[in-house]
Amino acid sequence: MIVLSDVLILAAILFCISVAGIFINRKNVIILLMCIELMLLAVNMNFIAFSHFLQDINGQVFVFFILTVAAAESAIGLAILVVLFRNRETINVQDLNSMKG
Amino acid sequence: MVELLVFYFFGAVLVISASMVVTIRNPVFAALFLVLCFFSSAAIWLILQAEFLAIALVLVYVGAVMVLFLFVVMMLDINIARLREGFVKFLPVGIIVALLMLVAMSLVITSGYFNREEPAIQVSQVAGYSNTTQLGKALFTEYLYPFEIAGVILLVAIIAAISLTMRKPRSNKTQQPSLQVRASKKERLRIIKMKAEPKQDAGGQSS
Amino acid sequence: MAQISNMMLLLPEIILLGFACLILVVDTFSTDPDHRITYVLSQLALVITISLVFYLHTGATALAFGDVFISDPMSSALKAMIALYGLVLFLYSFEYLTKQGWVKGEYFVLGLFAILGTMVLVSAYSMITVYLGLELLSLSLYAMVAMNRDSASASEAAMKYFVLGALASGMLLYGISILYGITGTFQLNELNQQILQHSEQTGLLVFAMVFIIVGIAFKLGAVPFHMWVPDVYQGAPTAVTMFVGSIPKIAAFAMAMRLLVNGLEPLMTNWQTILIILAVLSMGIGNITAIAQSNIKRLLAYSTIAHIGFLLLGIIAGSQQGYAASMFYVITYALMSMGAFGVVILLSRKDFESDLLEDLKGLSDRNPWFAFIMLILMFSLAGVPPFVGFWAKWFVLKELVASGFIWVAAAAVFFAIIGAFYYLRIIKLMYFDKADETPALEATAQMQVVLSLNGIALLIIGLSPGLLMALCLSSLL
Amino acid sequence: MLENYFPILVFLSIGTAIGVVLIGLGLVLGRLLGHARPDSEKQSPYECGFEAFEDARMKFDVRYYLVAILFIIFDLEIAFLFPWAVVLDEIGMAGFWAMMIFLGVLVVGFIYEWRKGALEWE
Repeated sequence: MIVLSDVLILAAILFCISVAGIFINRKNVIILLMCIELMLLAVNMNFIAFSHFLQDINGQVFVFFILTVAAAESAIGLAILVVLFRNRETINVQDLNSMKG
Repeated sequence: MVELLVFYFFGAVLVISASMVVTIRNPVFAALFLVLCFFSSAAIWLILQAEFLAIALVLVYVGAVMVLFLFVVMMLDINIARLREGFVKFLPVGIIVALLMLVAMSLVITSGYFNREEPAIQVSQVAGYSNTTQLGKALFTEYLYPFEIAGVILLVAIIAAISLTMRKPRSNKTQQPSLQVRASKKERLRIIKMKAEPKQDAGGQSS
Repeated sequence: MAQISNMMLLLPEIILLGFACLILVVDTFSTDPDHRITYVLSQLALVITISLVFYLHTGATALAFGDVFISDPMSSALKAMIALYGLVLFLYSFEYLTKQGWVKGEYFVLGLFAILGTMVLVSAYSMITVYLGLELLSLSLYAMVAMNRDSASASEAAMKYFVLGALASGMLLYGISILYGITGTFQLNELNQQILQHSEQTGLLVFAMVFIIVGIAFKLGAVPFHMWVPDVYQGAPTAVTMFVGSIPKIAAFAMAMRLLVNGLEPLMTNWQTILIILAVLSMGIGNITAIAQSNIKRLLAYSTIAHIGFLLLGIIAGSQQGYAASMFYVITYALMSMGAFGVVILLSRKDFESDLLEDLKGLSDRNPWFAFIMLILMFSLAGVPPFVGFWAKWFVLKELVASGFIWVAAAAVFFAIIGAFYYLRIIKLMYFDKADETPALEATAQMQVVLSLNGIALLIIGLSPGLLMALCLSSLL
Repeated sequence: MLENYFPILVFLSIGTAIGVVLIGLGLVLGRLLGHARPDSEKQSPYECGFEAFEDARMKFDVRYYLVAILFIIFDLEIAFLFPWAVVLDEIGMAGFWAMMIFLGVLVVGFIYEWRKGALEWE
């Protein structure tokens, strides 16, 4: 039988990979957006695990909302990326240093 | 037992493909590995009896969101080599941060309270149980208000995406015969009266 | 008819949503390059929303829609304030956008949605509605920051804002998921009771709480989660900066109140400790870094960080009076920051943001009246008595001391004194330095009136702070 | 409940196995039987006898992105419609009208797209 903490550890690994990804890929915005998707996937995994082990449907409802919001979020993120690329011809965050202080 | 094996198998696939997403050079491959992540998560969600969401994840994320990601990767002509400059520099920091976080998180998570087996009596064992029905009932009775807000968030996404990326339709280069026929001399040719001026003396400018 | 009375509670939001949809459609049909109809309708929507909030205000607490929605005195008061500030923000924004020549209908529609998101957040009584309201607000703001598509710095700022904001949401959600795992509920009141029953699981609860606080701190822009604040403030178009600097702060205050006070009250001693660290760091780093800035928008960004530290102090105090003091602080701070950015807009010209400190040189010669308004604003931000900023700081510190955090209060006073330096430097620039060039100020009569009223309002609140404080107290007791 | 998904699991594993075997066989046999004598001329991209002018990757137009976004939004709308349709008998008028409002909000978005010309493809 699956134990709850197994799933939670899996989600935690996923969460940490995505945080590490954000650290590593500071230069590449499109992979940053993918890391954010991964992070939300980890959170959703948590909710679904709890929902199953508590036998409570509310967790799944929340996951449904998170899926909706995350899709909208990635749409907007990619829109900003397109605008940025048109202006700067780069998605390399290191090149984005017009502001200093 | 089979369940546990399947869980570990898809868990392993998930972890490996997630690490590939964050480390691979080419964004197209990263997007495809993310598809694999979503897919194996969906399998795990099935094991955890969240059937509707598992299918929704495949349909919405693999079917739509990742297509969007791929379109954007294709749309932006990205210099792959430059994107991974400094990758090695950040890698150790990233790995250390992740490991520290992971150790801390797993220590807390495995501290005892969450070491539960699956509940013995499960609602899904009742005859005629349907995950979708349960979800629908909760969503459309208790969570009507959040549901409407979700709709508004989708509307905001539409507005933002269009207002940020839409450009004015490009000037149409096709001929429009009706306009050509209707063109009159008056619109094209303007005759103006000018006073005759004496010819400039070429020698005057050489000085 | 429970449904009908529920609907009545939600009426301001419904009307606002209806108007926003209507305006969106009307805007696509209008050919006016100034989008004047859109602007006027947006203002009308906000006026109606404010009057509805007043009309429906009963002073009673009511839950609705499966208890995910709450209508209480605090939510009514904050909603009225948010809509009112929205009105002022749109006035300033329209001036700015017309000046810069890129008025867009979507700007106002997204602004309305951001206000709607804040209203949802303010009256959220479940972690689901907290999350959805927050995202509605944030998503609208990300798009607004990037709205000027030709500005490279704006799209850059939007990207940073987006990535860090999304990261913050992820953290918040992780915390919420653990809380759900322990307590099995999203309702804030049930959460409160469940935590008491699970008091032996303090370790896990604190673990979840840390993630939630990180999320809130990101949204507030408290140190060490403040990296996005200066870049976004500087890169965004000034009108949007003004937006980011006012309404979302009220939203973040409401979010902290709902999650920490309504939901996690049994863990108060734990979150107080973390918030003290955040607050002291914010006040310190914000005030010290601000001294070195040469760009007004960036300076105000660091000043915001410092003010966020002060705002947290009231919550740390952990008493009703302390929360009321924080509410007073956030309401008056938003008004001050709108005024300060209003002056930046006043000085700006087409294609010229006028956001360097040097641009303020000799303002008193160019226009004594607006130099005086800026003087009020700066004295208020610095906390010089008897201006309103002083009272805001005073109320917060008084409650902090009353709750026994004397050392924190002492640190706050110390940093406030350091902070006063850069505000006074601006005043020196305006009154004692000569301007290099003195182009006439371009401002419509409307802009001049609003900015003057903004300054005078601060002066009046400063002279009789008791009234607003009484309102804050009554909305929290 | 999970037993119902067992056929899918079997299908998946067989599918994966066949894929791995075929591709693996292809690679191995190709390596064993084929001649591989690469040189720089052979491996250079061929473009009608010229040197290649540009990258083989072509930039997509932004309209693909817009269509994909609209697809996501309406995909999610369907995802909400499905459970709604399943439980329509049990949720009463409130649930019905809630969905109508939800659809109304999205129709507003649709009108906006239409008027802005995001759906036009020349």
